[in-house]
Amino acid sequence: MSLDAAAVQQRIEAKFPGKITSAELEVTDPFLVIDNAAIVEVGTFLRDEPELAFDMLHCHSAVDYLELKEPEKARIEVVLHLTSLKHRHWIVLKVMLPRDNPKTPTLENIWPTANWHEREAYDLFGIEFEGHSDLRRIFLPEDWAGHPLRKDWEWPDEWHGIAVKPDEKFSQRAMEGENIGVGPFD
Amino acid sequence: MGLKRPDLETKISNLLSPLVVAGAGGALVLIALVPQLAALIREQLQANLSPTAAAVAASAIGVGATVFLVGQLPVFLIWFERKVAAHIQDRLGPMRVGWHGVLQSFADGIKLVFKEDIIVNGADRFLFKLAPFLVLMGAFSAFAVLPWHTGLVVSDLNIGLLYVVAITSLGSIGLLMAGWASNNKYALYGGMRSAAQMVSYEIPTAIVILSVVVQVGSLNLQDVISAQLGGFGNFANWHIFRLYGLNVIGFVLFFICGLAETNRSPFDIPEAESELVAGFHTEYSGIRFGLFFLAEYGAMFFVAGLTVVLYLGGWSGPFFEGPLVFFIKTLALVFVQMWLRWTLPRLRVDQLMALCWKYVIPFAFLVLLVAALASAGAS
Amino acid sequence: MERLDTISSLQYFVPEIVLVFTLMAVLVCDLVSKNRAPRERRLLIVIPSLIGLVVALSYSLQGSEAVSAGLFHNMVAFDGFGQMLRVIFIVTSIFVLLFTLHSNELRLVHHGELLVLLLTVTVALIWMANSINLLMIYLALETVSVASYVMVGYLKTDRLSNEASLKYILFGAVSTGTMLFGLSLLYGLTGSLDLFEIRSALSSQEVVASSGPALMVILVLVLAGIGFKMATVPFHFWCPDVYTGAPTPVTAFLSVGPKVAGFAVLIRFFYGGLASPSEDGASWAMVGSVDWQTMLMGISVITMTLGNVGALLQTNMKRLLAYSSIAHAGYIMMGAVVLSGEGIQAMLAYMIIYLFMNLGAFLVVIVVHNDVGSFDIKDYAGIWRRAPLLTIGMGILLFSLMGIPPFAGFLAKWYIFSVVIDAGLGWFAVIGGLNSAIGAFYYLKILKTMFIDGSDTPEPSTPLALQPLYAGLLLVLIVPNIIGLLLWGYLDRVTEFSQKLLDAM
Amino acid sequence: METLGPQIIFWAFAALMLGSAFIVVHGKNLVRSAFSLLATFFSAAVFYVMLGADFLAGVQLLVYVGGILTLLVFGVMLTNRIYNLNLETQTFQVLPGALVSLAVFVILTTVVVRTPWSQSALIEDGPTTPIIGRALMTEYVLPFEIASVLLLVALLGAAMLVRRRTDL
Amino acid sequence: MKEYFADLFAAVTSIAKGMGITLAHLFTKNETQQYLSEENPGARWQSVIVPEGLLQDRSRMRLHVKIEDCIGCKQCEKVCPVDCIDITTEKREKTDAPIFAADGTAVKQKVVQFDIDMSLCCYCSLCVYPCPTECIVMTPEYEFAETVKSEFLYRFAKETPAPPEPPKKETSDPVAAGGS
Amino acid sequence: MISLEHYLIVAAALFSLGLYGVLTRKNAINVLMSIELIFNSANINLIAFSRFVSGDTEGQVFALFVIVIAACEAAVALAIIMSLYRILKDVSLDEASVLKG
Amino acid sequence: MSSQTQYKDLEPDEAYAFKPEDLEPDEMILNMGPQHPSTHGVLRIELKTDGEIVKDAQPHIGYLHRNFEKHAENIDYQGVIPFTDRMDYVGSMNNSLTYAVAVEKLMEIEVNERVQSIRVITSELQRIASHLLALGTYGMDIGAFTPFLHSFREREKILDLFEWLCGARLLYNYNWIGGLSHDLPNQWTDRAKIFLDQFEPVIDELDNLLSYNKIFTKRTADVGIIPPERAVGYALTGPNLRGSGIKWDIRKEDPYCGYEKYEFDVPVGQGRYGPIGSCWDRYYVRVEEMRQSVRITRQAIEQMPAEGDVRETVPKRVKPKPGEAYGRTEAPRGELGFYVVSDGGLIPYRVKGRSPCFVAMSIFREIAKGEMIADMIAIIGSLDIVLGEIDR
Repeated sequence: MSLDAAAVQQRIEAKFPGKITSAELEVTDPFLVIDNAAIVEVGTFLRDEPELAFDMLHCHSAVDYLELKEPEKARIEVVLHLTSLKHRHWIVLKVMLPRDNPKTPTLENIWPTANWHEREAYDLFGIEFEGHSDLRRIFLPEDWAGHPLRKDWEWPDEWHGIAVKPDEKFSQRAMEGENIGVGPFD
Repeated sequence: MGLKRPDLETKISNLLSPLVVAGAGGALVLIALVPQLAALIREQLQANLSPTAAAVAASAIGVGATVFLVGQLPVFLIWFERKVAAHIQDRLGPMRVGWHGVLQSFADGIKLVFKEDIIVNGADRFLFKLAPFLVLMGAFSAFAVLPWHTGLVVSDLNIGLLYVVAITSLGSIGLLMAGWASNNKYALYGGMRSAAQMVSYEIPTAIVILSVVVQVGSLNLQDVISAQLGGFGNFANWHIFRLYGLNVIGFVLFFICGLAETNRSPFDIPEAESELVAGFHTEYSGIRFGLFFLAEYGAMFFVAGLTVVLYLGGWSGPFFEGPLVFFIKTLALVFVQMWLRWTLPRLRVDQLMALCWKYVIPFAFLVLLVAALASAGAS
Repeated sequence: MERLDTISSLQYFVPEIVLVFTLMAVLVCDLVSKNRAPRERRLLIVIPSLIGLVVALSYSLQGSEAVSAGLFHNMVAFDGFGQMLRVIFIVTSIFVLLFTLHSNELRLVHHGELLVLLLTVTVALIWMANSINLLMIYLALETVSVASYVMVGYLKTDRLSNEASLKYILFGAVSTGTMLFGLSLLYGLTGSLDLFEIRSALSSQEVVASSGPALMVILVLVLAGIGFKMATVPFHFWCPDVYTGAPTPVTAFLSVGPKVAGFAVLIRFFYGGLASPSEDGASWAMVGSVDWQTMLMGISVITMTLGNVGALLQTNMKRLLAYSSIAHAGYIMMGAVVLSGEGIQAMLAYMIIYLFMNLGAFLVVIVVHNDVGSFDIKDYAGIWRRAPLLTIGMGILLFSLMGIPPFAGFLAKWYIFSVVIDAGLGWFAVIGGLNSAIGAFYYLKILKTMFIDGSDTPEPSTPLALQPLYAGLLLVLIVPNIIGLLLWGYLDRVTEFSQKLLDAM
Repeated sequence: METLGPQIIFWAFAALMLGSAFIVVHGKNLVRSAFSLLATFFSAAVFYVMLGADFLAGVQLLVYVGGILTLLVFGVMLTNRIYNLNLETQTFQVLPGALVSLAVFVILTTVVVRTPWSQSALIEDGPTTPIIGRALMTEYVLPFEIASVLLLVALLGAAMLVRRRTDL
Repeated sequence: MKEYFADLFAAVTSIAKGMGITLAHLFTKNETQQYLSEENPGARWQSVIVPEGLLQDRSRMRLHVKIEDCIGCKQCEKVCPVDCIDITTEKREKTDAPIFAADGTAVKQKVVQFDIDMSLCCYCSLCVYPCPTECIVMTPEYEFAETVKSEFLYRFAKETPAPPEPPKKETSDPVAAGGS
Repeated sequence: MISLEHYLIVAAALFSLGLYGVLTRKNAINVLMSIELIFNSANINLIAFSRFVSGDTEGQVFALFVIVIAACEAAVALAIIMSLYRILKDVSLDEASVLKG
Repeated sequence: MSSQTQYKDLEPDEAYAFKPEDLEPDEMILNMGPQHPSTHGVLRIELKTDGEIVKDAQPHIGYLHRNFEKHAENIDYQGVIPFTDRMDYVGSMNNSLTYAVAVEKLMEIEVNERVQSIRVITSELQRIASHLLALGTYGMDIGAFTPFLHSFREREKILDLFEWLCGARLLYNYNWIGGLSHDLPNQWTDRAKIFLDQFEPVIDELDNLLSYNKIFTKRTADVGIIPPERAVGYALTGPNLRGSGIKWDIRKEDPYCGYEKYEFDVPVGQGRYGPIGSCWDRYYVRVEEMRQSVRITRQAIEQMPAEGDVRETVPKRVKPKPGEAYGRTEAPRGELGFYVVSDGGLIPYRVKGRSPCFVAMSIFREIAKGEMIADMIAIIGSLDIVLGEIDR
């Protein structure tokens, strides 16, 4: 008994009126935008309600909208792709966060898989997940500067003496006579 | 296009490989003729020297010959194992150095000798250097009692089998030492595992050996073989065919214990490369690593040889007898060891112990019990 | 003494065999009952061990009259002395087994193991007390030691217990190693391991002439091992620590079993190997060229003095009892120096009475600890108001330990002092008497704490929790102390048995 | 020649034994102490061989080297974590201890030298295994059985003590 | 007890089965080939599945530029995901003689630099498709290991026409080459 | 010729070294090793006497039992040390000092 | 620009999750990886061990992190495909297919049937190759070296087919947005059929050599058990989820490339040698999947239209209208998804790769506790991770 996005929206509205701030049902992947404060309750409801039973959070992404032209629309979206193995339907939820100091409650108590996904989002976007059990960087070194997937992130010059910025092209360096050797014979 | 083949190496290997093949053939002939040679040498010595000096010289020659043979064997066995492994896996194996790679082990040996000998920081340098020799000593000194033919043994100890069980424990101390001295946790784990494994498998080994000792009534390896001589076709008296077929179980158990004592697959947990990187020799390189290798293959050959002595009649055989028969039987068992290694996965530590305590030891006791009853009934 | 071979020895060996089979049975019971409820499991373990002990006890009480034999090719002796000791060990073991059942200290997780160890120590004590071969002495002594090391360390999460065990094993191993070295030299001197052959070798004139220093060294070395078991000075260091750290039932056992066995070995070794009996068998004369009598006398004096003086300073009950047991070892040793059958009888009597009073005292310690949770003497304050009967019982036990006349302890001391005086060592008895007087101080201190201290606190007192089993045991242990005089009849039996010992030697 | 060989062996192994024993008792590094016990045990085994006790030599190697030493090394390694490599143990009472043991040595040596040991018999060199085996089954059958009880109890006790804390 | 022996039986049979398989393989034909041997001189992999000679038809190994065909459109430079192509062009003077690529396209730009850094190349072959004159191609040549990283800089732009094969740079000295 | 006294003196030296270790070492395992030295010295004595004095294998049998006992004692001692180590995280004898005699 | 160097200097032990001073006396920290023979790449696992028992395990990833997603924000849509190839470098065909499917969904492109069939054939062959690698290395982790080379022998044949098809052996860049880079060569399907015919008995041989081997089952059957509800909670997909007994396969649930046309079964873990969801179950699901892949490939070859232009629907320039799409396929390691956001430009605004291995690795800590060190290897191997995909 699969449900489409509209049906899901209806059920959430019935339970938590006003918590869906907007919804887009006509696009390729219909999505619902949930109020940041209510995401934990909505998530728990979505997982536990037998009709919905979204037991798998199969994708958790974040998108940074810099929106240079309209700064008031600048935001970070957290996008949750939920699937129900039981009913074989799926839904996309979004949470809008401010670009500066984005904070959202953690979902790891609802879907344990969110643990690492949220660490990833923290690492690459700087979103702070409140109540997360182990919010550390996951890919980058602990002391990396900034969050690279932010649109306004800039390369640091170096990291512990290692040049990390994309240098001028290798061919130019080679042309300037630098012997960029590898291996034991240099 | 394409790279030029290295000419000099080709020439050298073309030159040397016939020599090596011929040498191997010559060695086989030599092994076959060893009893006659030994008699000849003994005669000469006794004629020309005082009795004490003759005895000393004879044992020196025996030690020298054994050390030479045992030193060369691993070189051959390593090549042999690589070829067996390769063909089991549908590969070619070493092909470059010499005819079908017969010189590969020599090349590797030369490489190991000239490789930089790295001792890691924080290692206990003295013990680090000592350990390979201890392991090698444990493996090679056992050969002293391995009889090749009547009277053809370096040291004819009357506690031969006890000596064998005792001296192999030197190896486990060496492995522990290597593991500890490396200042590496993986090495430590490897050393610990090997010691635990060797200590627990010494029990069934001793029991199985005891079952043979009970049947023979002697700890001397010569006596063990002479008890198996004669009979139909000169092989019906082999221990493996006796004791109502229960000795087959004993044979299998001893073979299993031998695998475990030499840390061979499927009991190679001390150097389990997928778990412990390389176990106790993780930090070893160069010739010290080579010594571990020599010790492993020496121990393999020795365990196979001991199995032949205990169960397969030593040098006796249906048509021929002598050192060559012994050598070929042993090689066959070594092949089985290799064959097993390239077939089976590795056991886990607790399963290894469970196998020892739940399966091997009860059956070993069964064999011992029956052997004791049978020999009590006979006497 | 008749030398028996293996098969004919077995009939005299029934209690030991019963005990060995019991311990194996308990081990198996423990293993098969792994998954049962704790209570059921405990029954499965305790009942077979009790049955085994009782059967062994009944066999040893029967005794085969008028036989004195060297069993198993002169490995262990079978005689009256040995049978008496058998009874002592088995009775101690039964008491201690019952002590373990309700002690709060033992959490009874590895109860099966504990009982197996207890049974092993019991049977090994019997072997030790009866050994007449150097190899047997050493082997049995080590068996007792190894098992009791583990028993001391039974509380493996408890730091004190572990430390006590470590101390015990290190001291024990060193002193037994030293003893072993001495034994090896003795073997070299005489060429034999058999005590009687050693005696005859030492009696020969040439050895006596030449082996003085060697024998002296040997005796010093050997005394290290025996002294360790008896806890006599200077091998007593472990004693207070181990007694304090070990679980109290184990302490009670250690204070009786190994100590008694140590004295038995002392008698077997010195009387059997280093002295020759007179014609009538009532006294002995030393062989060899070393005056070991003086040596033992010195040890005895120092031991009792140090034990009593040490006990004066203690605030911990177990520690105090440990020092008290050291002092008692000194008293018992007085019987060993007189070189007569009387002396041995007095020792035996002392040991039997000591069994009752010491076990009783430790049982009170267990009972108090179960309720109060402390071994500190301070915490015994006000026991009188909470459990008057228990306090009175403790009073009786302490008076008995002191050696105050109506109680059995007096009897034991009187007997041993009179034997010493008879042997013409009056000054020795005087030292013993002085020591008893010192001892009275600390026993009285405990009594004072129990009766007087804390009685003026206004709080209403709750009665002390006393398990019925322990109450019964306490009764059984106290009664012989009161009716000590009645024991005279039993002491005759002791005399009778020890007469056989004299025959044997 | 006939006497020189044994003498060389004796003195060499006596030196090895005492030297390694000195490292055992006075070494700074605990693991090295444990491993130098190997040399001590090994030279003791050599002595046994020289004394005609070949079976005992085998047992010495088997039990001491294969069992006790392995156990000791295990103990050292388990109680000293590998990243805590500083195994140096402070010694105390070195001087009194040295004096006492020196005194003991002097006394023992004097006694040993002065005492006329009755060197009556020399056993024949030959396999001792059957003799010892027979002795164990006849004269020494009771010690043999007691030893088995001892082994059982030691095994049981050691296993009980080292079992995990969680089950208590 | 039954389980015990069932386990034993399963162990023995399964091990025996496995050993049978390995023994059989000991005597089957080898699947690997000797790299660079007499039987296989070109070091070409002889596939057992793919018919002989067809395997390398579309091989994407080393890049090669037929520089005389290049019209300097920089399509390949733009499409390269790893930026390993570096092209500099100069407008040809009107006065110069008209040049035509092989397919007849007029060459309007003078390619003064056409560098490919093969150490960066990801062998995706995306540069090959947009090339209007098919002058940049991937060859089946795969043995071009070097010991110095700068040797991987392939410079195709030449004042003089480059020799057709091999497309290796003339000099190993990049400074000298850069001067041209 | 190597005589009985040679062996006895070596054994005495070994015994003294063991005693020295027992008296001076703090680490429990080290003390245990010293005790093993004492046992070994006694064994050398026993075997030497067995050959030179008694002329039978009595001493060897004794030595055999000593080896067995030493093994038992080492096992139990190490078990106790391990158990204590879990509590103390250290095996030096000074640490084990709650019980002060 | 030089302002962003404000990294702080870490203490050396800050790189450890477990601190030496917190350890119990028996415990030890064992650092497994990043250079270790069986962490399948540069994975580092910190183990808190008590002897051979693992008390706790903390995986550290990121050693292979290249920030594929940042790359993707700087290259045009087509240029992303070589990067997707490098995510799961042993299943590249499926990666580029997934990305292509996602962008096609965004651009609403329908590819023709021939392209679909070829995509099915290549992705199923890739699945077989990937599983062969997974199973072979798993055998090697457990200690059997021979199955590894036997499975590599078969894998080489598939790689030969792919090289013949598109010129590369590992990183194909074969699936394009809206089509394929090359059509099938002549005889390709015949040769593929030959391969399939000889491959099926090889699976049985592998079973007898490894899967049913007593030692192997003992090593794997009681180890690393993932109960079904945990598997779902951790969003495991692919063989890892099916090993726990849950029938869930994107090819069935959300068919793409015309998978609905083919008949095949979804194998799930049966708990044949131990509890359900053990390492052996996950392993054996892969073996069964190879059989199903052979079946699918056969059908796809049969049903493939003989004619058709594989670049028929390839857009001249890939410039989707603003919007977002999540495309997913069943990759060898589970559900691979790409969440593509377009702002209407020539380069993607955001590409998020949902990698199955990343998710699978996140459950590791939970199932590793209480197992032995040797089991760590078994668990990592049975999760079949590829670090290129975890770290992206």
